[in-house]
Formats: sequence, C-alpha cells, structure tokens
Amino acid sequence: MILRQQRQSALRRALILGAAAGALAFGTSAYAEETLKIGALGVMSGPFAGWGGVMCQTFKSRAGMWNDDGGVAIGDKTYKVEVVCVDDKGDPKGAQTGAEKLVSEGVKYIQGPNTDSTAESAKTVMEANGTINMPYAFSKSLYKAPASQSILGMVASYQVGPVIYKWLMENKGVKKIAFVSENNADPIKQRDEGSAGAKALGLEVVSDQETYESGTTDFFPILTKVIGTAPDHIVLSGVSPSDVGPLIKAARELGFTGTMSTETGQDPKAIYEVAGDASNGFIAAGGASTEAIRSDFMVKFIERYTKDWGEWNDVAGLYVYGPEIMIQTLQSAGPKALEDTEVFKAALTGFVGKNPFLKDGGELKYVGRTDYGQARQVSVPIVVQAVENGEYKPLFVGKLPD
Amino acid sequence: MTQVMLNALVVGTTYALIALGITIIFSIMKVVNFAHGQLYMIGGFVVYYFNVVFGLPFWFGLVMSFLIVGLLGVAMELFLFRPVMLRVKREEVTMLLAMGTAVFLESLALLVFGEKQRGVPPIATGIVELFGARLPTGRIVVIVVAAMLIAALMAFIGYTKTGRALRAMAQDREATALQGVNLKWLSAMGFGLGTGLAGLSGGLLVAIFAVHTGAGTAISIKAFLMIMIGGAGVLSGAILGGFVLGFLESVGYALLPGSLTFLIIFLIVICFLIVRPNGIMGKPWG
Amino acid sequence: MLEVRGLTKIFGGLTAVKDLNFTLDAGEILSIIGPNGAGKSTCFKLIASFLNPTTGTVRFNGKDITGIGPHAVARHGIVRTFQENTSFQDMTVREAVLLGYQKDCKASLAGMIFRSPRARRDEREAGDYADHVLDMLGMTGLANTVSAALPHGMLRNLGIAVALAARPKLILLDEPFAGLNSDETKRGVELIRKIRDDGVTPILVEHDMTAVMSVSERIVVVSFGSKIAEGTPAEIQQNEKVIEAYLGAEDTEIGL
Amino acid sequence: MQKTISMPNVNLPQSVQRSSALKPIGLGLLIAAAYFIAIPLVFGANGYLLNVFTTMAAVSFISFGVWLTFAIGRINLAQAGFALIGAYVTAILVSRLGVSFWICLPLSGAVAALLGGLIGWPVLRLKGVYFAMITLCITEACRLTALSFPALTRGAQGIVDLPLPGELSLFGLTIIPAFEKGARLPFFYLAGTLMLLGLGFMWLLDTSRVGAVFRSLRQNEDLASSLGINVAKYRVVAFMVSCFYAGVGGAFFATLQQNVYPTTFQVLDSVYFMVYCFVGGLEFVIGPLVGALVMMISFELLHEFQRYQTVIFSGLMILCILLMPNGILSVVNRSGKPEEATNA
Repeated sequence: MILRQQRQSALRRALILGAAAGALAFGTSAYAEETLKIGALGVMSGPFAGWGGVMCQTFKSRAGMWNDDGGVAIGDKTYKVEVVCVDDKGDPKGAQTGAEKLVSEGVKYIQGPNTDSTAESAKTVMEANGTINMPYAFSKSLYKAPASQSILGMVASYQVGPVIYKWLMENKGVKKIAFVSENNADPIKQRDEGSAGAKALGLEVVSDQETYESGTTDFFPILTKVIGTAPDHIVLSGVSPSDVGPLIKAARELGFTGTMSTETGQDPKAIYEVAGDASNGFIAAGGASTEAIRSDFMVKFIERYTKDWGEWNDVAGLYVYGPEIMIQTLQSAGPKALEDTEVFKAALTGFVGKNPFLKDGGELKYVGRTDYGQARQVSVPIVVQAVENGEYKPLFVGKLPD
Repeated sequence: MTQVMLNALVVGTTYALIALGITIIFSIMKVVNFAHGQLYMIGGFVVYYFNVVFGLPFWFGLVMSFLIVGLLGVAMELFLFRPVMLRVKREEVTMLLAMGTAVFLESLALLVFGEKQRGVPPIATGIVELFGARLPTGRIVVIVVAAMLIAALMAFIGYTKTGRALRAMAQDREATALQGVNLKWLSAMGFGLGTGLAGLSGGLLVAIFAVHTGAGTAISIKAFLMIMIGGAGVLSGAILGGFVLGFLESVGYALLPGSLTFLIIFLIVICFLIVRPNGIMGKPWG
Repeated sequence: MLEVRGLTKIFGGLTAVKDLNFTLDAGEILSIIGPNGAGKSTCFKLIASFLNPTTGTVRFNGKDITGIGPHAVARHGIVRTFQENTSFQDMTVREAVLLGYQKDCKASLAGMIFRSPRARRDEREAGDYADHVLDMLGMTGLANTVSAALPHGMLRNLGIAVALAARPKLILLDEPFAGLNSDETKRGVELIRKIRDDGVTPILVEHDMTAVMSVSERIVVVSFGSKIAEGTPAEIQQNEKVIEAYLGAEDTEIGL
Repeated sequence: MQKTISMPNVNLPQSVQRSSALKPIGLGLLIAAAYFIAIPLVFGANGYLLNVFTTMAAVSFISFGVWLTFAIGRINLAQAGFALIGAYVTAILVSRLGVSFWICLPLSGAVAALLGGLIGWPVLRLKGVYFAMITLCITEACRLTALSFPALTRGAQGIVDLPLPGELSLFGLTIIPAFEKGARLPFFYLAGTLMLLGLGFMWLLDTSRVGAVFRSLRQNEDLASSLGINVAKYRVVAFMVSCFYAGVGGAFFATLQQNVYPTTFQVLDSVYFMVYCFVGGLEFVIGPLVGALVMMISFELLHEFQRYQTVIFSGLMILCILLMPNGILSVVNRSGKPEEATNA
C-alpha cells in the first residue's frame, strides 16, 4: 500500500517538475480582479528546507482552495489569494532582506520565518513597517510587548511539553525523563524549557545535557549514554524531521523500552519508513489530520495538498492553521485591515472563528495572555497523538491556556 | 563500555568508507570535493528509489548507486573540472567549483526527491548481544560489507594495472603521461571512482540510517575532518582518520556532555594539525 | 667573516652533516663541493638558518647567528639563492628585485601603507638600487617581464638579482650553474667575480667542476657530511681523498 | 633529468601595471557617487533595495578580509567565526554595559583582530587545504563556544532586542544623529562608508610595499624569508587585518538585525565570503565587491522563480565559473586581449 503510494508520488513529482517548468515559461496568468497578496518567509533550501518548504506549500494549497471557491470575501469585495514565498536560506541576513522584499511588494501579512534567529531579524522589519507575521519560532520576545506585530501560529514547545509529560505521568507511570537535542540554538532552547517544565511537574530529569551535531548519521553513541541513565521516557527536543526516524530506531535497537516523544509536528509516514515498527507508540504533537478527529474539510485539504505536491506531509496539518485564522480574522476585521494592521491587531482580542479542520469543530481564537501578556498566539488545539504503523492515533486533545 | 567500543567500531567503519572517496579525488586531482556529501546523499536516494519505489532488491540498488553516482562524477570531471582546471590561475578555484556543484545538487535533489527523510526496509532483522552490548544484525551486515569494500578498493589500487596507474598519477602526472598512460581517461575514471564510492557509501548506509536531501554539507565537513586527521591524499590515512574520528565521537559522547564533544574534537583537530600539519600518515603538500 | 664550528645535523638516524668546520674571509670566493648527497645543501640551509643544527655554531662577523631564523640571518647580511628556479612567478622582474630591498626599508608598517615621507624615500632608494642590480646583471631590458615568462637561464639570474637586491655581505649561491650551457656558464663565472668586486662575498655549492675550478679561490670538499679536504683548486685536483670520493660516487653522479 | 620549459618569446608585452589598469581613484569616486547618490535617488523609498545594498556593502566589507588572506596565499574559512566574535562583542557590550555602538564597532574589530593574532600565529604555518580546513574548524568552534557558554553569550537564547545606534557627538557637536526605528538610510550610509573605507584601505595596502610583501608570501614564503622578510610576522598582520574586517562587519550585522544568535554567522557564510572573492576575481582589490554585488543581486532577481531559485542560482554560478574561471574582472581587464594560459 505504502509502496504503491510512494511510487505514484515519485512519478507525480516528476510530472509536477515538468508542469511547473511549463508554467514558468508562460508566466502566471492572473485575472483582472482584486488580489490579496500574502507572504511566506522561511527556510526553503539547505538542510532545514523542510520547515519553510512545507509552510509555503501548505499556504499555496490552502490559497488554491480559496481561489477555486471564487476567492475570499472581505467587506464587499472578493479577493483572489496570491501567496509569495521567499526563501531566507535560514540566514538572519536573508530573513531581513526577505521581509523587506515582501513589505516593498505591499504585503501586509506574512507566514514565517521558522527559526528564532531569522524571526528576530525579520521582527525589526515587521515592527517598523506595521506588518503582521506569524513566525513558527518560540522566542518569547517576539510576542511580548513592546513587540506587537508577531503572532505565534502554532503551539510552542514549552506549552506542549508539560501537557504531554503530565499525561505520561498519569497514564504511563513515567517518573524519570531524559532530553536529547541537536546542538543548535532552537533545539537547545526547547530542551531547556522542556526540562524546566518537567522539573516543575515533579519529574526526575535524568539527562538533559546530551546533544548531537547537525548531520549526525549514527545516533548510537549519543543514545547509549542517554539510555544509560535509565529514563522511562525520552524527549527529542526540537528534533529536525530528518533526525526523528533514525533516533527512534537507534533507541529501540539499543534496547530502550520506555516511551518517546517530541513537542513539534512530525510526519508519521516518514518516521515509520525509517524506523519501522520501532516507531509505534512514538508521541508527537500534530495537526488535526488524524482520521479519528479530522473533519471532511481537512480531508479535502489533504487531497488538495497531495495533488499539488505529490505527497501528504502531516506537518502541513499544523501549518494550515496560520493562513486559516489569518484570513478569517481579516474577514472579521474588514477591508480597512488590508491597509492598516492596527485594525487587524485591534480585532485580535475579541475574535472568535470556526475551526474547520476538526470533526467536532470548535473555536479558533487568539490566546497567549498567560505566556506573552497579550493575545499573540493562535489557539491551535494541542493534538497529542502516537504513531501506529505510519499513521497517527490521537491520544488526547489539549487546550492552550488563554 | 563494550557498547561504546562497538559504537566506535561501527561509526569508524562507516566513516572510513565515506572518507575514501574524497581522498581518492584529492590525491589524483588535488581537488577538495565539497560535493562529496551531496553525492553520498544521492547514492542513498538511488538505493531508496530502486528498493522502495521500484521494488527491486537492495543489493541491485547498491550496485546502481555506485554506477550512477560514479557516472555523475565522470561527467563532473569531463564537463566541469577539466575545462576549468585548464584555464585557472589559482588552483583554489576548483574548490569553488565543487561548492557550486554541491549547492546545485542539493537544491536539485530537494526538487526531485522532496523534503522528507527516507529509509529502506531493514536488510536483516534481529539483534546480537555481545558482552552486554547490543549490535543489530543489520549493522553487522553493513560493516562487514563496508570492510569488504574497503579491502577490495585497497586491493584494486594496490594490485591492478589501473590502480597502479592511478597511484602513479597521484605521485606525478607528467611522469605517468610519459609512461604512455592516457591521463584524460584515467583522471576521469579516478574522479568517477571517488564519487562512486561516495554514492556507494550513501547507498549502503541508508540500510541502517536514513537519508534526506539536506544531509550533504554535514557529511562533507566530517569527511574533511577525517582526511585531515589521517593525512590528505593518502588512502590508509583516510581509513585511519575515519576510525579516529569515529572513536573520538563515540568515546567523547560517552564521557563528555554532548554539547562540548564536538567543540573539543574541533579544538583537538586544530591543535593536532598545528603540531602535525600533514595528519597522521600524510605527506607534505603545499 | 664567516666561521662554521662543529656543525652537525642529524635527521632521524641519518647524519647529513658531521662536525663541519671552515672559515671564510671577506672578498674570497669559496666553493663547497662533494658527491651527490654529501650534505652540501644541508650545510647551506644550516648557515642560512632554514634548518636548526643539531650541534655546532655559525658565527658571522663575530656574532652567533646559529638557528636564529632565515629572515634574521638575512638581516645580518647573509642571503641565499635556491637550487630550483625559484622566484615570485607572478611578479615582474623589477617588482621581484624591489622586494629584495624590503629588509632595508625603514618606514613603519603603517607608514608603508599610508605612504609616509620615509616610505617614499625607501621606495626611491629601493628603485635606484634595483636598477643598479638589474644593470649589473644585464637584465634592464627585462625589467617589466613577468618572472614566469623568463627563460631558464634568466630565471637563474633573477634569483641572484633578487638576492643581491637584499644587499647581502655574504651570498650563498646554491648550484648557480646547474642546467646552464657552456656559454651561460662562462658568463656566470664572470658574474660571480663581478659580484665579489661589488663587495659581496660569494659561497657556492656546485657540481660543475670546470666552473668551480675556474671561479673558486678556495674549495671545501665534503663527503658523507664530513669535510675531507680544503684548499686551492690546484691542491684539490691533486688530493687523493677527493679523487677517491668522486670515483666511488661516480655511479650516483651519472644519474644526476 | 632536467625539466625545461620552452618559452617562445621572451619579451612579451606583459607589463600590465596593477594600478594603472583600473584607474583606481576615479573608480573609487565613481563607486562612491553611485552608492551614496544614485542608489538613494533611484530607490530612495524602497526599503527592500536599500536593505539589499546595505547587506551587499557590509558583506563585501567582510569579504575584503578574506581577499587579503587570499593575497598571502591562504584559503580562509574562519571569517564567519570572527564575524560572530565581533557580533557578540558588540551585543554583550551594548546590552549589558550600555556602551555606545560607535565605540563597540571599532572595538569589536580590535577584539577579533587580537584573537585572530593569537590563533593565527600557530595556525598560519599551515597552507592549502590544511589551512582551509583548520579555519573551517575555527568557525565551527566559534559557533559551539557561543552555544556552550550561556553565562557570557546567553547561549541558545541569543541576545535579542539590541538598541539601535545612538547619537555620535564630539564636543557637543552631533556628528551622526541617532538611528530611527525602521529607517533604512542610516544603515545604508553606514554600510557604504564602511565598504568604501575598507576598499580604500585595501587598495592602499595592496599597492604599497606591504601589499608586495603579501603577494611575495603567496608565491614563495621561503624565498621571501631568505630576503630578510619576517614571514611569520607579515602573515599574522594580514590575518589580523582580515579578522578586524570580520569583527567590524559582525558588529554591524548584529546592530542591523538587533540580535545575535550562535547561528548568525556559520560555515556557509564563510564559504560565501570566499565565493564573492573568487567570483569577482582574486587579482583585483575590488573583486569581493563585484562578486558580492553580482551574486546578491542575481539571487534577488531570481526570487521570481520561487522553488527553482536556488537551483537556477547555483547553476548560473557554475556556468559563471566555467566561462570566467578567473573571475568576472579578469574578463573586463583583458578585454581585447586573448587570455593566455599561464598555468598549463
């Protein structure tokens, strides 16, 4: 089953390449109607291309759905959504230039960037030009006053972590916990916050200083030491999608029998492909694409994404919340917000929208008062799920603090 | 500790295999192939496509990874490096060319292969317990194959006519040309052999690790570290360098906090090179 | 002027130079000869401080200059040339010769960069001296030719010119006649005399016996790192030990 | 056996004087006019283009340092490491001690130069790939050090929300007014000034006797030392100047972005600094500037191609090396003359 799907996806990818090349030659055809230009700024090349690449693709697919429905109605007018993706190469210099580029093209609303250093650099531009952005980075200074232009588009690791740990304590009897992360700014920060959260819950943190270098192929050496501390649970903090499968596999091969988790979204199929049955039971925070909880609309989005990009990536189910709430808020704030983001920001506090991705529906709103002192976070549901044969099975759905 | 030593052995063997390809190219062409890691990555994807997508046996994919990436290397030598090397004033330009190739291959791979990490079904299942340490059977198969490949390569370089010609070329191009050896063909072949080894190691290791399009640069940097430690351009040095780095990494992770391990490895390498600029086995080179 | 006492150099287990003693007076043309691998070049490197001797001393005008580093030795007035056709290949002949004057420049680093009056005076003096050297070597016409484009013989001369531009008191010429034809050798011999007459004392390491015999005033013969004879050319030609050493080494000599 | 190189004619008219070929002072004025007058006039209000040029100018400033180490024959991949050091010096002093940016800027350069001198002294004995590798290790070591000592650098947290440069005054006289939030022109002018000063100093240095000494080191260190040139001293000087450029540039970027992370400058940045030198042409002082300009502008122009941007960009780069292996300027300089192969 998986096999055939992948074969198709490989062929499809080749077709897309050809088609895209053709489209380039003809140029993008645009109707002479109002367009709403929205940006996606993130790392789309190099080792971390997955982060920004999926973000951009998600946004484009969602925009395609809006446009197929005739566009987005804001006030009296209907707008086609045009997504401009800018690659910052994961470089702070590039993030700043990219943000300036989007601003100069008249873009007022931007998704991304994807790391702390790039988001902080883009912030200088966002704040100065009154541009709204939704970084997928967890640095608190982005969302706390005096900063006001950034909205966290997903659940921060320090918010997911304790929720998962608490559940583990109650349901799996976890007492000793260990943290492993890549030796890089973002993951280390998430590890430190996760570790602090675990300690606050009364867990015994047996190891939280072990890191591996970016690009490590063999995780036996580092995990040997971590497993040597006999944890009940191992957290892979801020783990890059490319490392999660090999890490799980190595831990199991070394005889680790406890549970494992990460706070960030991961694609279960990719994990299963690398780690096989060893990945069963791996816990991750995800989007709402799990069969048990997803709505028909989510299914439609998955189909659309798969059609556009060849293969579904579960992380897209997380990234899709950003554009969704952004457009819904724009609709509620009215056409003035298209020019003036102060109107948009004013609308944040009272905004209540629909969550179209969950079967049970529910509200979408802006939270974050607890963590940032102002409503600068999307109330993405904390869907905690476990991998089972390449699919996610939801464990529970948590809620963000207000 | 048995586990640590076993880890070191596995890591060292895989590193040695990775380092061999880059050192061959360096010794015969004096080119530091910055695209080595990207070629390794492509090798992994070749095996993935043959094995998982097309459903062919792993070993067939492995042979193909050597052939395809090797041919890619021959093409690189013929159409990129040779014309440039004929006209440059400074040899360093080849380094730049290799870097450009690396970025090109990586971004192309991202378009063609996508952003996800890939793995193949295990080539062997089960785990062997050895003095309290655990060694998955898959790893045993891989390191045995890797060791055989290294031995085969050493035999090829040491005892065949082509191998000897390659060695001679590494020592003195002009003298080799005077012996009636066709240098053009030989250097393209040597380059292809080096890149083929990169592909082969990527293809073999995908069986126990995984591969994704962004893996290249980190692999390249580690490969440089290995050949610097062992001595650039010397085959035995590359193997030794691979094992030394493998041991440093495994033992370092076991004894030090993870975040300091590579900082200390880098400092050791810096100090070591200051004392022994040509590595453990290296010959002086300008 | 130069005084070499008990000079010994051991590489690993191999003794390249063993207890070498000789002295040199200003204005004298001395040659060091010996079969291949006798340690002549090592001896040069030891004097010019490119190598540190295992034991022994080198004194120059009464000062101990053993192992003080090549640039420091040069500052004392000893400059060597190189066996191979060594030069700054991307520089023009004049640029290379100007560089020889570097050690006599008195301007500070910043002064040189920001063109202080002192630096400009240095530059004028260097220019004058370079022209003088080029004139002496008959290379004025080649002043603006890039070194890499020079023919073999001229490249050798450039090496000497660059060394002379450093205004040495003692010049160590490492095989100045190797690879030259007989005409060029003849001119080379003239040149060495001219250099001496200009106030620079030359020492040669050389294989070309004809040239050595005609130019040298005194010869030191080394074999297997040790001095086996010393004397005027006529004395050396008669010396049994020397003949024996050369005969014994004939085979290797042919392979040169 | 004697290897002989046959040279057909000796008196090739090859006396292309380094300085007269490009008419340097006029060219410098032209660059200054183009940068300080033409660009703001044409793109004045466009923050994006100003930012591109600001980044370009500052990046080429840092690359001048790499160029100088090329001049002494060393492939320097440590530049990003020293830029990171400069960035942290400024960030720490500004955020913790409230030191003025205008003091931090040269101070960062000085600290980087000092550290460069200490590290450079032993390391510069290495050549070729070995030096390239060891400097690559230095860049990585700098990143890991920044990560591993949070007491000083705040580690993974990064130092964020750095203030903008304040007023620079002398005896109560305002020389440079305080920078305003979001204003692109002050940074644009500052970067341009740095670039021109950096270029001017490089040119003075390259055409001076010191420049000739540096070139002699690249071509033959043994010969240079036999002439009484203190090779070790000169190469450390070159490396320190290079590190100074890196430190100042790093301080500039820390302030421009108002934050520093261990990832602010990485190996890839080192590689790009080097690439700019190559692409422009290693024989020309202005090479890094030309290289940075061409590469960065073409990358920005390729944004249109979205997903294909990097592929096309690197493809063009390879093509550029194939067509102009000695850099863009080698073509300009030799216009009309056939390129001779000096390195057969």
